[in-house]
Amino acid sequence: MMADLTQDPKASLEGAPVIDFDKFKPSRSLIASRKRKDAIMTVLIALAFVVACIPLVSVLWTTLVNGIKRLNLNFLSYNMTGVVGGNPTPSGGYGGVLHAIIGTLEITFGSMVISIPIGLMCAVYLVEYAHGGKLAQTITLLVDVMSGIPSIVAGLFAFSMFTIILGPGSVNGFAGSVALSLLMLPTVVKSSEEMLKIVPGDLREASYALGVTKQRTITKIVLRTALPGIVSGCILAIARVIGETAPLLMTAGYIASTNINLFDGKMTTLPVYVYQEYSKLSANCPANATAACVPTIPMERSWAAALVLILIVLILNGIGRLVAKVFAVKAER
Amino acid sequence: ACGDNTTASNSGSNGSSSSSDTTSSSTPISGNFNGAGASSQQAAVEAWVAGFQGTNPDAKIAYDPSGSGAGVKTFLTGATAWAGSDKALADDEVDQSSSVCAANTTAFDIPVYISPIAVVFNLKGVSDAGKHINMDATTIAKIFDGKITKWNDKAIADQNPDLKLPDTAITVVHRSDKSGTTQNFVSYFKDQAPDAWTYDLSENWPNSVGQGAKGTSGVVSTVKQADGTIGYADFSAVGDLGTVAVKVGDKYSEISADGATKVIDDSELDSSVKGDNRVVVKINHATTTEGAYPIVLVSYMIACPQYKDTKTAEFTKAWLTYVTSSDGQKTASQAAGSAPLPDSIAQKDAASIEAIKTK
Amino acid sequence: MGQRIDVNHLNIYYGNFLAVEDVNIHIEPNKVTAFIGPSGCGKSTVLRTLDRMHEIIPGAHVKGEVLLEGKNLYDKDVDPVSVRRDVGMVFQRPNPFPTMSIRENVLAGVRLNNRKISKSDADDLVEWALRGANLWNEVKDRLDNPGIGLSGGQQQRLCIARAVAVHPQVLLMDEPCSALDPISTLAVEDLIQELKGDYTIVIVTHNMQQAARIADYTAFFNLKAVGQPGHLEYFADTTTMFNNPQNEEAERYVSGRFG
Amino acid sequence: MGQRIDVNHLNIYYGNFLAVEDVNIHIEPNKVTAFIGPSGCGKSTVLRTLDRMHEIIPGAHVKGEVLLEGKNLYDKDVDPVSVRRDVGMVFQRPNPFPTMSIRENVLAGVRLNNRKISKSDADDLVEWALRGANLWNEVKDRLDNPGIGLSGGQQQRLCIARAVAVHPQVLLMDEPCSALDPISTLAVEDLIQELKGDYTIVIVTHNMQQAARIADYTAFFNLKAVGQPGHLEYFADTTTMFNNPQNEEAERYVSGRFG
Amino acid sequence: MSSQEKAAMMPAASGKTADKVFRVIAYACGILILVVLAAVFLFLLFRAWPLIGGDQKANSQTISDFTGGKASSFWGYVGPLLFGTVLVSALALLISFFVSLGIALFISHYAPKKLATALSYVVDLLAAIPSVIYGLWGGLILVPAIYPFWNWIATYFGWIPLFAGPAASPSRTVATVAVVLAVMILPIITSLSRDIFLQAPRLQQEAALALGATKWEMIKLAVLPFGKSGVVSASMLGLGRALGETMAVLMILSPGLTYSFKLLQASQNQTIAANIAAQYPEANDLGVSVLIGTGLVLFLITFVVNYVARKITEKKVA
Ligand SMILES: Nc1ncnc2c1ncn2[C@@H]1O[C@H](COP(=O)(O)OP(=O)(O)OP(=O)(O)O)[C@@H](O)[C@H]1O
Ligand SMILES: Nc1ncnc2c1ncn2[C@@H]1O[C@H](COP(=O)(O)OP(=O)(O)OP(=O)(O)O)[C@@H](O)[C@H]1O
Ligand SMILES: [Mg+2]
Ligand SMILES: [Mg+2]
Ligand SMILES: O=P([O-])([O-])[O-]
Repeated sequence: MMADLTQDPKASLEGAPVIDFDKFKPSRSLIASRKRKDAIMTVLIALAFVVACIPLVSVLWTTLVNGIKRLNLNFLSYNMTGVVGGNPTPSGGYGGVLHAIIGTLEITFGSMVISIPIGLMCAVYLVEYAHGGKLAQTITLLVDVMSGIPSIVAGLFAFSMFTIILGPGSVNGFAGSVALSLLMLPTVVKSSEEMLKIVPGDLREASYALGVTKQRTITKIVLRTALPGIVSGCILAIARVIGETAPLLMTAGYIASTNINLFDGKMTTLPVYVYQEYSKLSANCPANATAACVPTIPMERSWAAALVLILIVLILNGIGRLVAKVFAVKAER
Repeated sequence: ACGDNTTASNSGSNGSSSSSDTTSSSTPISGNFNGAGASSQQAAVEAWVAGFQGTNPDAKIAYDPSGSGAGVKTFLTGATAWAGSDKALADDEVDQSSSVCAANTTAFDIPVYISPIAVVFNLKGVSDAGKHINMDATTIAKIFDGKITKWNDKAIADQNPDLKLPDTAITVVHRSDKSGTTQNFVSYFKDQAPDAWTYDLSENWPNSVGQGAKGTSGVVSTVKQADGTIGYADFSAVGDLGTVAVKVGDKYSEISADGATKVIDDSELDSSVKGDNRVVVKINHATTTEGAYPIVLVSYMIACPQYKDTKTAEFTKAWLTYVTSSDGQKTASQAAGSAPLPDSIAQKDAASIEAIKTK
Repeated sequence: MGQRIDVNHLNIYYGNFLAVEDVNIHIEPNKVTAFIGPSGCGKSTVLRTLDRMHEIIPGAHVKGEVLLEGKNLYDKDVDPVSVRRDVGMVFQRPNPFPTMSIRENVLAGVRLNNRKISKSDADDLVEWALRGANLWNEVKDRLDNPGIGLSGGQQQRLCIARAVAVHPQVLLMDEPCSALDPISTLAVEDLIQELKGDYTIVIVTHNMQQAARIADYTAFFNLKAVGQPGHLEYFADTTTMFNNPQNEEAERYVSGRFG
Repeated sequence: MGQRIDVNHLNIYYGNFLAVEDVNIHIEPNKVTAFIGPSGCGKSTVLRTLDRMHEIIPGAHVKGEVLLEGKNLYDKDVDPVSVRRDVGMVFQRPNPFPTMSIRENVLAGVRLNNRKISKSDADDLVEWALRGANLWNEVKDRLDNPGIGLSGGQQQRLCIARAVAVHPQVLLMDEPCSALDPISTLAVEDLIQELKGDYTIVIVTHNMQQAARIADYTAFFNLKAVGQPGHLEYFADTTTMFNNPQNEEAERYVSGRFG
Repeated sequence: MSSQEKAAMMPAASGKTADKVFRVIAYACGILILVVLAAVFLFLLFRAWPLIGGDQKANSQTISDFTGGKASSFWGYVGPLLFGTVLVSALALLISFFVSLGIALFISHYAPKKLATALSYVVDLLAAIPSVIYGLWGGLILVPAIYPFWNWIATYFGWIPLFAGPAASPSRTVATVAVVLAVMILPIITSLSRDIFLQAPRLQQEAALALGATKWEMIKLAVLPFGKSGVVSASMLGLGRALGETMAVLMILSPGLTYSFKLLQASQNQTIAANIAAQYPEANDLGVSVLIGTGLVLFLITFVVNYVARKITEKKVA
């Protein structure tokens, strides 16, 4: 049902070449091969998904199955002081992660406080003030580069900085916050930048046209409109660093008891706790020990803490979504 | 503080501290005290802290198992009261310590934790049957140097006439990180099989044979993961893996805490070390004492004879006293499977601890 | 030559939402048929069912028949991909492929169908299509420049050339001029007049004069209220529609525009 | 009451590119002046110089004078922020603030400027502005609903209300109806007719009938070629412009539109 | 009209100062980024200085102590580490790149909407799984599980030098680590690519379909070209993550210090980051300097990789 070869050349086609459309007609085999290719790609793409699911599901499943065993209220409400070998503590548990949860939250909060305002304002600079000048290009480039800084280098940096400035041996939660904020910063800048960019220029103009100053336009219109996106970006940035281990081993150290002072003394975080318990691998039970002594308890604690960490990330995500929803741009038409 | 497990008078259901006469201080210690260092001591220190707090409930003690090197480094900055280390202080570290210890005194180290290092293996039909393999130092050294590659090698088979050894390839598993365990392990070869082991003594594994794994936990889990593996690890981490019985004199000696105590008891102190009050053991790998197990890790605590702060001095003295007491040693052996200090060493330790000035 | 389209009892859904109800329309070959009506009445929606573009929206589906020269497009054995080859479409906003040159843009559809085209055949085809779209003289010297470098009106004509190059029987256009300035609009309108010799053309427009200027037939769609399905209110030849509509709603709409 | 605008020898630049050349125009108070012309001739650009919105674009600047009741807007001591308070602007696409309710949108100009306003004053202002924008009856029961929940035409009128609420002397509109359907367009056109009692209105449109319908004066901008600066070709009262233009280009453009 | 007029005409609080202050803060924060990066570089350089300006004999002593005598110069030490780092990360990227694109396309263009939303959520969540957990999982679950597969590869593809056997058992090898890293960076690349694919202009996609393109052809015509530079930078982010990954490598890889491509054999390569973590706890002052020196090299490498990638994407866009 295709081409008609005998058509009248019309005015505008004067001088146009006469086309034999049969030449361009798809051959039957080509149509079939295109269909086949399409089907193959569909299968491959679905397959990629399935293949990727195997390890990812396995990771989650392993953590869940191994972690659930020791995850209980006692585990969440005690720290590791007074835990000896595989023996139960007086409270009937086997030690817990309270100190690590507190440490994780404080250190992460510390890094948020550092990197979110700076990152956000940097994004404001890039989008609202710089207009792609030389400096802005350099900054954008360096932010990209910064997002590639290995976490261990961030740890080394914070460690070097604190030992150089505060003297050797200074280990505290805040040094950990500094290391983490270095890792968060580029994510915050990039995601905020993206979010600010998609705020329609219309809105800025509408605001300027009402005689509103630039600062108020930015804070009250642009940032407000971008808020849900900025929040999710920040949550993503937090999730990125909350599981960091190596830099915190260097900067915040490990302690069995609860330390609530971010600026003084060592602080345990959940990933470090997971790692420490993994390093113990097993606990000793003396020959005459009762059944209450569990030699495998460190690995069990390790998995349980890993599960707690995932749950915290989950909760954070939930909060982020909630906040984003509350501040979301009101229903579309 | 928040979330502490009530630091009970004893360390669990079958805890042991019958009396606390050994900690002679009449007034209980209070305050916050920090230590850092060898991860090998971690389990023992946790038990000691619990035990110590039984009599000194107001003392808050934190130990960061950051590693011997980091522990000594931190100690030398004055940030910690003591350090745990798998090896004795080096000369320059002794020199540096005078800036941390008061009145130009220098730090000293005393053995507090002795643990046998097991040569663990995983071999179908042998280790899962709960059997040991007998080996002499040369055989072990050759295996770990990649010179013996099959489990049914003649050198092994000759020493184990009762075992049916399979034709499985040997996979050596060693520590990949810098480790005191490694150094203590290979120093056994250097003494007992110098021809088979020609590498320099180091905390890093010297050859590229087999596989490396991070930490004792890494070695143990790697050994567990495949058939035909052999590695070395702290006795407490062995679990249900097979262990090699090591030739001592004419017999093969299975690993045991007592065996480790025996070899230390049979060892001399290194009198050539720099500085005062130091108790450094030269492990006598050549011991022929019946039942002795010669591959041991001796781990030290490092402290100052004088501190700038009296409270720290009081604490350190009481702490070390408790740690080296028979009570403390018993607690550790229950919690960490370590070998109690032989009396000879405990006495030397006590003398050094006595030198800590608290006034 | 253009083909005839017959739409019978067509109900169009977005998920469960019935967007357009019971459309019956007969579109003559080689004529221009315009769809007009207030916003949201379903003009675009109906248009997109004519080449099965509707169903690419998740959940979107239809009930009823669309016959192209008697063959139901929605028969089970019909491949939507081949339908779209026979029925070309031009969109509201010009959408050349930004990574391609002008030449490549024109050839994009053809290359899908036949990968081995000789250079001279391709050159001929590009010239033919661009001449057909009234763009040849403006761009013949810079065929290798990127398509998005053109002005809006030129881009829209490029899109028409791209659609024409696969030699469809029917050409659907959804408000092809609404993003264009008057001069470009004129160029496109002229082009439509010329193209109808070869194609059946259906055009959606919210510009009633445009419909009056270029269409042979006009379909007026309407909807009773927002949220209600749209429907075809009145269909007539263009002169009747604008001068003497036999439908009250249509009259109000058509005259309101000029009011 | 509206204010008079006099533009003298205005050259408008984007960076080094002279976009519009030597504009001289006198805009009468309380009248509607329409800007027409082909795409790219600089209608929007000129319009945006009238409230110093032009200079928001990096590198954009002007040479020449714009006198608002005799006072040059481009004098050194004039704060552009306050100019924009006196000269309101409505854009092509309705752009209510998406995070705000209808009420908040109307009050945005007041609130964003940190001015304190009592609740009852605010209520009065909202009602007054919405009535002025011919929207009050449609939305009075749902003032706390989001502004973007309205239809396109309603949104555009909301934007007009928002502009009116800061009580400007002049109202600039850049193609305010081009994104709207005909019915909404009519509503906005009616509104413009009513507003001119209070404001001086300048409107850009590419729809010549619209200009013919609503404007008192019409300015025809043109450009010689793409890349050349645009200029004001012809300025006249609307009747003259559309029926009897004294300028050849203008005549061609105006009649071409209807051609 | 008077009350409205009043409201409208009330003098506005002058926003000029606020405007200026805000602007200065924004500028300062922008510049701070430069300062921070410079600070990272300088502090690392300062701490690594003994390596450059210090006693070279002590340095080589420290290094040969680190390596059990296998290397004694800094470059002899960093060289193989650098090689290992790049090898492992490049492999990880290679594995995860296509899979990530597949999943991203699956979510953006193939999966039904509900499934896609759920998947997006899961992917975002997976991107946040801490690396220790991947380390635990990799070291304890994957290593024994994957051995038969590697063994099969080594048996049948051993003639390819990369897969030269015998496959190490347990598989604490570069290949296994690359798989784990690939799994780790997969969610990151997926999530960013998905965002970009979702932004691919509908118009062009419809244009392609309207020309009679199949779905895959449509993706090739209108989605992939649009997403190209975004996908490249997503991959670079993934690569950066892989280059710097510490714990997972530390807990899984059996390290070695050779320039070797034998992916299935143990003790061939080590990465800089894992090496720092392995040596740091037991290192003395000079040792720490050496390690920080290697960290500085890693920093410079990630810098260069990102810089180059960035320049490439810039050119493509232009
Ligand atoms: N993707 C979609 N999903 C759900 N509903 C849709 C979608 N697109 C359109 N609709 C609905 O279908 C109806 C018809 O819309 P359509 O876009 O066809 O109208 P139209 O007449 O083309 O309007 P306009 O002149 O604004 O283009 C409207 O109610 C609209 O809300
Ligand atoms: N932001 C900008 N940067 C640089 N040049 C611009 C910018 N905006 C417009 N121009 C140029 O200024 C000239 C006038 O553009 P303007 O948008 O004012 O025209 P217009 O008459 O409003 O056209 P339209 O009818 O398409 O809106 C054009 O040549 C255009 O390319
Ligand atoms: Mg439409
Ligand atoms: Mg304009
Ligand atoms: O205690 P280690 O030195 O063997 O880690």
